[in-house]
Amino acid sequence: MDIDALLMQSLQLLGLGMGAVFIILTLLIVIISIVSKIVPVEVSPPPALPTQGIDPAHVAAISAAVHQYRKNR
Amino acid sequence: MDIDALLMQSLQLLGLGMGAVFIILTLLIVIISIVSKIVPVEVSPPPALPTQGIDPAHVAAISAAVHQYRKNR
Amino acid sequence: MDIDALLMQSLQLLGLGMGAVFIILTLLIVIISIVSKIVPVEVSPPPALPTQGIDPAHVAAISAAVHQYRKNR
Amino acid sequence: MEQGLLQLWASTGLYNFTPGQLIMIAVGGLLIYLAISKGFEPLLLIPIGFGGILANIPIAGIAGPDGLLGILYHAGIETGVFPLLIFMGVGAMTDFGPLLARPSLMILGAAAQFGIFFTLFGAIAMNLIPGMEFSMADAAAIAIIGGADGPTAIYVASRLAPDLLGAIAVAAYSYMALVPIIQPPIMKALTTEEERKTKMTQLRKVSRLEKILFPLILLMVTILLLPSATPLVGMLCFGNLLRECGVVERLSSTAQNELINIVTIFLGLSVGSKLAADKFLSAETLGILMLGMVAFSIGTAAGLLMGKIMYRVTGKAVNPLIGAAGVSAVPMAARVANKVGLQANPQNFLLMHAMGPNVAGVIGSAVAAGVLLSVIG
Amino acid sequence: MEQGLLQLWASTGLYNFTPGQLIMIAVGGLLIYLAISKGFEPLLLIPIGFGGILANIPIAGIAGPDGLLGILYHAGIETGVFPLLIFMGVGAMTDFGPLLARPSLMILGAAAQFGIFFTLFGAIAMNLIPGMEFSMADAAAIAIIGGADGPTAIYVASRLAPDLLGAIAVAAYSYMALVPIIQPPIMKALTTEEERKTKMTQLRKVSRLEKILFPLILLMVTILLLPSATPLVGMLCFGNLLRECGVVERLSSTAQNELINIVTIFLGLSVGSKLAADKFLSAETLGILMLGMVAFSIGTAAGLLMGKIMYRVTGKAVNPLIGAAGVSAVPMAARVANKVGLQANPQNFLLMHAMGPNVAGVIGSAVAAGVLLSVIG
Amino acid sequence: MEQGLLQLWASTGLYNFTPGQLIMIAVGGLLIYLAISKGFEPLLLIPIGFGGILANIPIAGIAGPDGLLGILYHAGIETGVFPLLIFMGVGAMTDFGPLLARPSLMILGAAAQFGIFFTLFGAIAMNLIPGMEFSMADAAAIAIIGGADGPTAIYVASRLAPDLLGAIAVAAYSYMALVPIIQPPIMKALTTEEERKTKMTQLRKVSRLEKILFPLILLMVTILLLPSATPLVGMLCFGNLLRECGVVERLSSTAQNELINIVTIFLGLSVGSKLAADKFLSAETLGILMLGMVAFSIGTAAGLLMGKIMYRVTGKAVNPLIGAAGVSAVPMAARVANKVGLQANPQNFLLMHAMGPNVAGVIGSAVAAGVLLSVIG
Ligand code: NA
Ligand code: NA
Ligand code: NA
Repeated sequence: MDIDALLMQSLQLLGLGMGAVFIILTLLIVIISIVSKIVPVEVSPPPALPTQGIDPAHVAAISAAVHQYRKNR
Repeated sequence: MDIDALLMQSLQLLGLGMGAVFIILTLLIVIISIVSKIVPVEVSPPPALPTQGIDPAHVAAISAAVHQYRKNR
Repeated sequence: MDIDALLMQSLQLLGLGMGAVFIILTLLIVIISIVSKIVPVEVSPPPALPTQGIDPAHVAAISAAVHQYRKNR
Repeated sequence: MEQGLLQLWASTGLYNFTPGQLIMIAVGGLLIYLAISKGFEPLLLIPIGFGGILANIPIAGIAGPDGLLGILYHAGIETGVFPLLIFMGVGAMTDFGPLLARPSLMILGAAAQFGIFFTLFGAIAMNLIPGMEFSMADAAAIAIIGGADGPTAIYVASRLAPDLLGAIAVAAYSYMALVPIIQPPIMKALTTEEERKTKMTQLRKVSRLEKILFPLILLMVTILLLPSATPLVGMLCFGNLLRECGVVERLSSTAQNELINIVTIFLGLSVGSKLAADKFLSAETLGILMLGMVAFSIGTAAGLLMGKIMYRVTGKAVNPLIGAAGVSAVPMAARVANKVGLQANPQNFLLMHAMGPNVAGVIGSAVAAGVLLSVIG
Repeated sequence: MEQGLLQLWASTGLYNFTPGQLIMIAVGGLLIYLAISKGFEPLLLIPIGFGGILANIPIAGIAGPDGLLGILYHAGIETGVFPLLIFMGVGAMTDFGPLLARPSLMILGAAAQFGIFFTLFGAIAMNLIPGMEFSMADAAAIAIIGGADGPTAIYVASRLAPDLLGAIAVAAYSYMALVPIIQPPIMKALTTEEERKTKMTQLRKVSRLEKILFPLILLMVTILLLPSATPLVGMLCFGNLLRECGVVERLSSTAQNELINIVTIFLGLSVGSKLAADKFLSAETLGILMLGMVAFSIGTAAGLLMGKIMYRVTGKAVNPLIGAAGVSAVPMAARVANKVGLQANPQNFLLMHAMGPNVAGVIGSAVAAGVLLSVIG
Repeated sequence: MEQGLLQLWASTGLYNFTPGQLIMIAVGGLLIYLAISKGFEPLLLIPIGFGGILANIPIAGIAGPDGLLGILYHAGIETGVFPLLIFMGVGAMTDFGPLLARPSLMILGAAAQFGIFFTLFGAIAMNLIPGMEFSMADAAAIAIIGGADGPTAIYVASRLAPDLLGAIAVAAYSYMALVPIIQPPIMKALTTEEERKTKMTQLRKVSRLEKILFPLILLMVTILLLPSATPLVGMLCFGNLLRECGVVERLSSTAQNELINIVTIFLGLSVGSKLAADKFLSAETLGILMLGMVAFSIGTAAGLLMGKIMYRVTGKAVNPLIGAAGVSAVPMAARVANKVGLQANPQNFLLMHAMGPNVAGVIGSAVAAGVLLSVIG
């Protein structure tokens, strides 16, 4: 294939490719926007506890340690 | 193979299969029962410590914290 | 191949192999020794904290527990 | 330019879809929906459903010999590697303690396999219906659904009837998910209130040595009597030995976590690749779904009846409900037995008692698979 | 004995090296150096660089058909399995929440793909330079570097121009690492101070159901319009569904940790096996490096210009800087947008706003890859 | 019916067993017993032993070309992939710090390789015994047992003498497990009480940069002098670079955990598939077991003698006991050196000092493997 034909084909691909990308993403925008209106709003979960992130076992151990200490006094 | 022969063969398979399943599982029951009598009963491990399941490092840290506190008083 | 030739070849391999092992490891010793002199000595990191190896969250929890205890007295 | 647009249009899915593909994509979506919303065996049905969607995309050829799903299928299902590795993981995750504590209950796991062989007969009988055509190999692959054990079903189907694999796997996992709906009516119909109230004595403690010896004993018995079952039983035993021996913790952990997870993803996608329209949308699939249901029900009933026999023989020491757990579907069927037991008597905790027949059912259906592969395969 | 020593000498690397191999080993070392010292995408460039060294060892044949790298390449790159599994992992690691919160910004991720197609044209034009020779397939494989997405680039290159794979992968990951250097000047040149100061309103909370539906919707749209993009998009969606559905936590975790790590090691080494002197040390590689830079720059510029359009259309509700994040290079490009925004206005946190176009860019380049594979492949 | 029962009986293991298979199943059981009860390298010997059992089941064909073990063997051992991945994991798990702190001790790891080459000579000499027949390739594969390094032995045996692989792997891992029994008498016989009491000065701190450079230096030296060792050494270095570079923590962690665990399971089972009766139950296996013992002992002795030389040359700055650790068998041999040292002097902690020669021994035997593969392979 000579260079002119190749250049022409690559120009076509440019149009085709950007067209496909824009069509697909625009379609997605439309669908997502519609879906977001249909989907019911989530009830937010209860507020996180202050001990979150610490293993309950550790909390228990600490409580036990402190409790033990109190008793031993 | 005509349908009658197939039906006959599947009946045979029914007998064969259930036979094999029962023989093997029954043999297992017998062997396991014998083994359970031969195998020495395990000496039960010492009663679980209250700190079981908590990393020794944490216990150490807690002890240290409490100890430190005592000293500082 | 007759046994004598095999024995001779294995003797050669002994020399060749031990030679290769010693040459390569000796060369490594030389290069590593040189490199260790070129490479700048690392500034040693600050001394390890006594709580090293314990998750900060646990330390926080312990501190909080002890603090809480102090306050509650 | 116009020609270019035509060519473009000709390369869209819209242009190339066949109705069958659209239906199969909907089926894939349905499986995903059931898995997420209803909790139907999501670990398998999400990959299978998604694989089913991917397999029915026109042009892309994802399930073809050069597509990802085709490659995975060829490497892992055709060879049997994936189900065997899953079985190793199952072994590493299974505690045979309850079974060892009271080995006689294993007989319940044997009885429930009647569902498999009865269904085999039923599948052959279905040939009398015009339009249905099941060979002996097809019938055996379908019957194994009654084993209520996913990897066993996939392994047998991949060996005996690869074309039916998609439908068989979907039926097997769907019915396992449906155990809490399928089993209770049968359990209530076949047992009396008094039987269901039966309490069982606490299980004895099983020593570590017994647990280590069990996979080896199981393997030896299988080797001696039914070598054709040893690929399945062997990997189950290997996984369980890794678990119980206590000296290869890291291998055991990998077998029951990362490795089984990776293989589950691959296996699910591969099985999904068999949800092709031309194979799935046929009268045979309807037959498979029907026979699968029969297999589950008959297996449950057989387990229950054997439970009733044990109830009498042992002088009411065995609650017949735990017989239903003999079909396997671990641990769902054991939980169902526990739940129905609690309904009859709120103090009646059958879970651990049902786990014995439950895991015995896994062994039982692997043995049944061995018989089928040996005679037909 | 003398002959033996000669034979030994003839089996050393010293005797057998070609200059090209020495240079390539240096190139491998350079990649490793950049990865460790400068933080250039170390997860990929360390395995690629090391693979490049191993591939250029004389005699050993590690990249040959019987060597480890050759075997891995054959099993995972030629088949496309490795990049697709990586894409699944990327899907499992990606939170599409920001994109769903404001879907219109996705258009920025579309615009930035202009870099790909402009570069395709540029690569073909390069044939006018004597010594350069790029076929249409070569040009497409090079252009995809502009997608700023590693697995996509590797997947396309392995299909269209395997000989250029090494150079393309190196260019793609290097430029991704260079995003913080390449993008800011372009961003500052194309936007005004006032534009850069633009604050954006906080994103709305996205519900769990929307997140579950998104991968399915994306897959459906791709199936309908561009089936040839579905291997890539499909695995991305599958991974994301595992993440968001909430019922297969263990599969999701494996997909985004152990499995992607294992595949990353294998993929990197395999790609490195394509750093053979005769393929890499050529004028083409220089062309690839140049074109890759062009692709990144044009893509960034196109995203920014579309950002400026949105800035006007929305009445200054969109900061044009986030358009630059549309090239993907997740999450680096989004961070760069955030940083440049902060320089203009210390109260201006664009990170989450930029994540939307950023992940849209991943989808955009997978779509672009689908077009290239469909028309040329 | 009668015929059916006969056919059934003919498909049992009982009917089909050959005596050799029974013996090999007992051997597999023995390996598992030693692994669990005596702690003999359980990570390898449990999978190998179990694989050996599975391989000797009549009819099932698990080690055949279509069986699981045969497939794994073909994919991972024949290609060399499994041992090389294990070596990568070993690299990721190895801290070369002690070696770098005092590089001169590496010479001890060189000396201990004498065990390999002496055994090669011994194996060839064994041909003088009627009934023994070892080719040069066989002899080399056997000799590498003296390297006291599992993956190296498996890699070399799979290349030079696949038929002997089972026996060689079993011997290698068994003797590694027996190091605490084999080495101490030799250590005590060859050293004086005074020598054993020698304390060594504390090791200097090694900088991070030295640790990063080491795998690259090692690889370069190997490339220049012995390219045929680079598959093994290269993967060791790659794993170690992942570990030390500090920027790919997740790859390093996967290489030394999940990936090596998965490959260990597969490798063990595959090696076990070579425990077929006809290959294992032969005079050759006895010869291999004997020669392996010789190799370990001579290697230990050579390391010790070199240790004594260093003791003198350095003016008693080196305890000769650490020479025994030069055989590798990481970290067992180093622990044994430490223990024997403590017996002579309770204040004498040799562990870290012995780790240098210990890991040098890994490099040394990989180099020796390279020589063997280059000259014979
Ligand atoms: Na079952
Ligand atoms: Na992109
Ligand atoms: Na060694």
